Amino acid sequence: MADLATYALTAIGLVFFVAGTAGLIRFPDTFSRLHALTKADNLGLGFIVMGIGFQTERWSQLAVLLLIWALALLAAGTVAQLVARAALTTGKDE
Amino acid sequence: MTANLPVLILLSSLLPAIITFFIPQDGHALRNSLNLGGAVLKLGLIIWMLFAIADGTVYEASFALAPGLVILLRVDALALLFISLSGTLWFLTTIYAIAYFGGKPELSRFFGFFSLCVASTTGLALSGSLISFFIFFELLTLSTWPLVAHKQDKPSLAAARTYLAYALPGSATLLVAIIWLESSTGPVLFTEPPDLSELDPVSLRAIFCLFIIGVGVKAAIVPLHGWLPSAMAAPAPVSSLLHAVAVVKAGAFGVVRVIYDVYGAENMASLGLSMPLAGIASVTILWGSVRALQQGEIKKRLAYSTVSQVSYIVLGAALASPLAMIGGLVHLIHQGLMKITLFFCAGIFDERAGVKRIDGLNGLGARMPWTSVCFSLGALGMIGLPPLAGFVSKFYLGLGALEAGAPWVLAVLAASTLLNAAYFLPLLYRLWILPAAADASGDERAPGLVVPTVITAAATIGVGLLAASPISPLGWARLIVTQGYGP
Amino acid sequence: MTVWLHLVALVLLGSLGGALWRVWRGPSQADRMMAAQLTGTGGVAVLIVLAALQDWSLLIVAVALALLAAVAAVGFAKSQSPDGAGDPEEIKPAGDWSDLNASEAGDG
Amino acid sequence: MSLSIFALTGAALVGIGIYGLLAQAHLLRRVIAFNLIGSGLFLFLGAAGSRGIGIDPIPQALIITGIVVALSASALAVTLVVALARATGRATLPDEETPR
Amino acid sequence: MSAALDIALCALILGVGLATVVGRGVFRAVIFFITYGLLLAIGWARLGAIDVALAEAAISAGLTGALLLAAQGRLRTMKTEAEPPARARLPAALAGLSVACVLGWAWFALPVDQAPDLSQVLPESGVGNPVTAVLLNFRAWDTLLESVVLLTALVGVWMLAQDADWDAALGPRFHARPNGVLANFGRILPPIGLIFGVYLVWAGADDTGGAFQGGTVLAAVILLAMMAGALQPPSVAHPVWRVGLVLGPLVFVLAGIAGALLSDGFLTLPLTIAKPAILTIEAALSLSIAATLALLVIGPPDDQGQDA
Amino acid sequence: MTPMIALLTLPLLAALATIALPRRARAAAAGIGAGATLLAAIWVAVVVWRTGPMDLMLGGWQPPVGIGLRADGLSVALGVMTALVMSAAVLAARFEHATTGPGPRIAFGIWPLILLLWAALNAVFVSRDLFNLYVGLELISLSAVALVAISGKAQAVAAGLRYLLFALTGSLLYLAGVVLTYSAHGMLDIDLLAARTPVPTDALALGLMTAGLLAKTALFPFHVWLPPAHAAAPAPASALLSALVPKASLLILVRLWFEAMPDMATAASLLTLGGLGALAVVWGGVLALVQARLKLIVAYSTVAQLGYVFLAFPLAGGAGAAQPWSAGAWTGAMFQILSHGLAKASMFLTAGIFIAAVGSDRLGDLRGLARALPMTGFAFALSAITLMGLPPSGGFTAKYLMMTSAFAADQRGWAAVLVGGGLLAAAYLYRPMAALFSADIPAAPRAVPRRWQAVPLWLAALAVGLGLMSAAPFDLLQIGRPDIAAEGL
Repeated sequence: MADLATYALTAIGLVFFVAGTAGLIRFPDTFSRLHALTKADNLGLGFIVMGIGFQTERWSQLAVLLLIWALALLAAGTVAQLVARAALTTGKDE
Repeated sequence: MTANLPVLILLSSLLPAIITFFIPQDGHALRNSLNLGGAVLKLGLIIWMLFAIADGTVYEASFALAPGLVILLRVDALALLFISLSGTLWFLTTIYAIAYFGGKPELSRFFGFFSLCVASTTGLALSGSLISFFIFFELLTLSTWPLVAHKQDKPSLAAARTYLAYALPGSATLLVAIIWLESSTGPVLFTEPPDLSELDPVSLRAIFCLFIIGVGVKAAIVPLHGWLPSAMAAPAPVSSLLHAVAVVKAGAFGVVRVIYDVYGAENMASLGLSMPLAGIASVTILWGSVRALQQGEIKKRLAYSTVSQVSYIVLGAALASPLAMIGGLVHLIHQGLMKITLFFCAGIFDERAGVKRIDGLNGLGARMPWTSVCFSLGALGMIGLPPLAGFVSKFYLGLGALEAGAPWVLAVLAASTLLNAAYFLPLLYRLWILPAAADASGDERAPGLVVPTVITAAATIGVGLLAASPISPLGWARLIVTQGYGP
Repeated sequence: MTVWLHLVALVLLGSLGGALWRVWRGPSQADRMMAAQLTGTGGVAVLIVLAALQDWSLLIVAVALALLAAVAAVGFAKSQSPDGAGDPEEIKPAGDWSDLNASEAGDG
Repeated sequence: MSLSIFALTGAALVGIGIYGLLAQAHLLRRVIAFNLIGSGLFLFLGAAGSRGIGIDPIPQALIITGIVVALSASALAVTLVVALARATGRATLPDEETPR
Repeated sequence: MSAALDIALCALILGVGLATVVGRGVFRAVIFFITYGLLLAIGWARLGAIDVALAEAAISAGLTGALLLAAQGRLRTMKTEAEPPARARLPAALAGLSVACVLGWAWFALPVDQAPDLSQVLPESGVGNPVTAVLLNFRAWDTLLESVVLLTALVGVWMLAQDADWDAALGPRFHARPNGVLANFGRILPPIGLIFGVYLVWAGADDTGGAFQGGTVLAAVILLAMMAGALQPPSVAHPVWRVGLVLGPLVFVLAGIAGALLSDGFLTLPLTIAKPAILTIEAALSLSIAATLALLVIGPPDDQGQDA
Repeated sequence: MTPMIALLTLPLLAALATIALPRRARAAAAGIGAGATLLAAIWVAVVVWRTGPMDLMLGGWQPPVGIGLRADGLSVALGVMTALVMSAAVLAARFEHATTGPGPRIAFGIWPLILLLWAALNAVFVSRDLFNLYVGLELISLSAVALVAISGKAQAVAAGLRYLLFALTGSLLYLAGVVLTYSAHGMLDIDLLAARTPVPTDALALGLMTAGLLAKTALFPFHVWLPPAHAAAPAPASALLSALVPKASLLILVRLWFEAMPDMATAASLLTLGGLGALAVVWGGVLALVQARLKLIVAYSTVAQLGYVFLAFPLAGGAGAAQPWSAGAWTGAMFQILSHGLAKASMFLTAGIFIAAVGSDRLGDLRGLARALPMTGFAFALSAITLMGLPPSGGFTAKYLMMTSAFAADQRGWAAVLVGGGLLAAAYLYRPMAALFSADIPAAPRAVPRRWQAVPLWLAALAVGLGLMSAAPFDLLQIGRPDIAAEGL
């Protein structure tokens, strides 16, 4: 049962990751790429975390997994904001 | 005491040298008494040792710097000969120099290096091994350089640079020779001739060449003499010291040491080194005289004369026969006395009459009789007029040449005598015969300058007149040769 | 399960590679920075998978990565501000450059 | 097998770093190249240290020390680059410095 | 499968490494280098060297990126002349290739594993984590010197300040929009990071972690707080910070001397007190490492833009 | 054991104190630390002299688990030389600061950097662990780079950066060798490694470490960083950089080739090292000859002077180690390290005094300065004598020993290098000497306190004294030297 959940959840996670990457590669401009990416990879990481969560041996490990996700979300949100703003002020590579 | 005496003799000039550096410029009394005191002390020690050596005491002191690098101070008869000369002339030159410089600047520096120079010469004389000889040889270079440069004007600095440019490669060559030799024979002590059988004749000849080049720079053997005439830019006391006692004599002394205490007369002959060196010495004798003829400046003429005269010593050593060697050794002393007299006089002419060039000497004999008489004595001695000092040397050299089977040397001696006369007699002619110029001036109210000059001039007569006495330089040279080397 | 997790990790690495392609291409600095950020998240994911595969203590590495994931981007944002020390939010997005100095002077 | 992969990767990273060091003139890139070389060496050492039955902790300790040392040197280097750029307007060193 | 994973990982590492050194663009190289550190951390994880992975992750994610990006930004604002193109590519490539080949040969020429057997001595070290045992006990002298290396680099960095700026606060004057995203982030994250860093130090004795890893995380947190404007960087003259910088090495040296006085020799830790002693040293060390690393990245005092 | 701990920790503690203490106490702390470390260095030397090499197993762990330190004759000789130079530099820096007022930044930084450098040098001198040596080398490099750049001038920053690049390259090459060595043997201790059977990778490891150390030692052709770096630093720092810093990497080279891996030394490799040394002597000398600034002349002279030391490799390394002359060649090279250290430090400190007096070190500006600063001029001349290798200085003893070995080993080419190098040194040092001692009256030089002038004079006198009293240092250097060949002298 737990293994099954892991298979499923990690698979979904992978889909999000791959989709996010595809968006990162395919989308035409910086902001749409940003958009695709933040959404996709945070969800992807979430599903991976949940999937692996079913494999944990101790509660503490699960807690750590959730902490990781929370931290990643916090970072991703902040970074997306900041980089997007920065992108407005600077142009292309010099 | 037997170990301490050589060290004491060394210290008698080394300590004053070091202390003098720290005496302020206006500390005349302290500086003068220190230097004179050192000189007197050294003379006293030398006299003491003279008597003790005659009793057969051996003086030896050594201390190791590193394995194989041992400073050995040892008094033998040859060392004593040289040391007596340098001790006596140091004393006289100090008196002369104090009078000469009066209140000129940088006196502490001058007298410091002056004493250091004498200390090096003393150490050189006392050295009992090749490596200690080298160390003092090099110290001598270093301590004379500031003396040559002392005036710090353009010619002096140029002369000092030339001096180093000759002396440093020279001593480097000497060092190579020493190390090459010692790498096969072990440390060379002058008391026991090294065993040269380890080395093949080609190497031995090569090493000998290096030795002669090394010491020959200081002995001003042609073509290594270039520094000496330009070094006359130095103050008169320095020139006196350089030409009579310290540098050129160190070189000549080195030649004697190498030939008699390292190679030995027999090896010289068997390796075929004797005649080539005698040939070079002869060339130097003639070349120096010819060049002296062409000089219009008194000191320059004297300088070339030194080039020529010092090679008498080399010639005597190179011929390697006992009589020639006596001639060479005695010339070591005699030339010193004569040449210092001449340079003292040249200094007095310059200081008291402002005369630097030969044409300024006209008629000075009447105005400056003492100096002129001394100068004449020195010049006649150089020419070899009996019974003055130079005659004795030339006489023995000639006999030695015959003994060594090299009669051609007589021709060299004759030619050299003629040339000597040719470049000295015109000076005497000017001094005594030609009338003085209208604006000529000059006086001798400088006892500090004149008295030492008179003493050395008197000595040139004395050593000639008393040549037969056992304590004369000639007697001493005889003793050295018969004791140490001769048949 | 082990094989699957290996596969997951492989795919995640592949996706990382895609993100790296964007880092290479750019074209804007923000693009590169953002793509690097994605590799960070992907790396955290890989580490989580590896933790299940190898050793649960690897989670602590993932925590460290997740915790510090934003530092580089914050540094980037700072370096993009005119004085290298500001905050992109201090500048009005549509604002023109002339009032930049004024806004900074107020904060300085 | 796996260890060899990592060791060879380490060796290749050293090579890549050397290329960067020689080919790139910009000093920041050279600093990065230094770090590549260092990390390549560490990877090699780490792989070598994992060959035994257990993992040898000594290489790990050495590597941690090495990483921190490399970071210190990089920080100093980067600050020097900034200082150089401030003073001369360049982030490269002239090819042959002829000091006067 | 496992090998495939390793090959893929190593391919990525190599690709990223290559991308940092080829092509134009300093910024791109810097960004690639940041991701390089991340991949390398995964590589260390694959090798089972968790402590190294942790150190690598913390340093590359937390410090190197900020350091290089800030420097790159400074160079840009100073209008440094354009990056020259790569030169002598072929010789450089050949040199790199040959070195790589030689090292590759060396790998296969190595004799079988010769690692010393530590199983006898590990129990005497007082800690359960073998890496910590090596760092803080067996090779404590290395570690002590290393903490001094950090301090030296910091003093060196400070020496690059301009004289006029010397009394100013270290680094640029960071500011952020009050209650903006950055400011908030700078308030939320540091407490978590603080706890995590302290945990790493404490857990390092028996588990993954240690003074360097903990110190690095703390440093990154301090750096973040400074960049977010939550914590003002001190000036050089700040006494508390200066004492903090030297505290770790000082405690270390004093503990070493105490070992010489009270026990068998310099840096000797008797088994009975080894663990508390190590923890004490680690605590002080991580504090100093955190302060030093953070200030290293912040840079010398720089009275913003006076010169730009 | 206690004196060794003191030697290692005192400079470290003093450095920490100078960082942590408030402004007023810093210089005092540095002074006290320097004095205490000097005493500790002498203490260690005395103990080693009396009782032989001293071992210190850190933490009580024997290698290969722990790190072993050993103070042998060479370590303590270098330790004492370093202590003397360091103390002189600290004094000179204090006097200089009292005269010139260096500004708060340098007044803060110079003390910890000097003391950290000192601590690192001491650590390297006694370490027997290859990786520990790496950390020590890095500590030396970083503090040295900081000292180069401390003046803040553009040229100094560029020189520091160039130096750092070379130093890092060297460190990495060395590290590569260490990595290979550990991978092959699982140990890093020099003595343990010496007992191991060589494996194929050892040659590569030794080659890499050697290349790295050569870059750090600035051996030709890796010397380009050294002159600008040493010339850019403030004088007391230059003294340390030139006199001490290259000696650390040189010492490790000596340890590697003579102690850790003597079997790996092939004739060709030894010849290469000696040949590079010879080229360094010539090239450094020639470049010193054409410089217009005193500090650059002195810095290029460092390149040349370090070259001599490498002549010991073909003379005493590899198969030559068993020969009777190897002791002479090896000891001569170590004498060169010691006497060059003292003389070169003295020379840079005199340069600092000249700069303080006239604000420049161009030869044209130094004309006639010896009249205004006779003590300093004399100090310069004395150290010049040592560098030229003229008797009775330490430099002469060094050259004499090496030259004797060269002839004994029938490798006379090296003797030619020694002689030619000495003459070149005379030539390039003559120019500053001639300028200093010329009759020109310098334009109102600033007064320099006599106590400051005395500092380089003492160092120069020590360099000469090393030649006059070379018997004791000679014996000291033999203590703990592996495989002492029968005294071949």
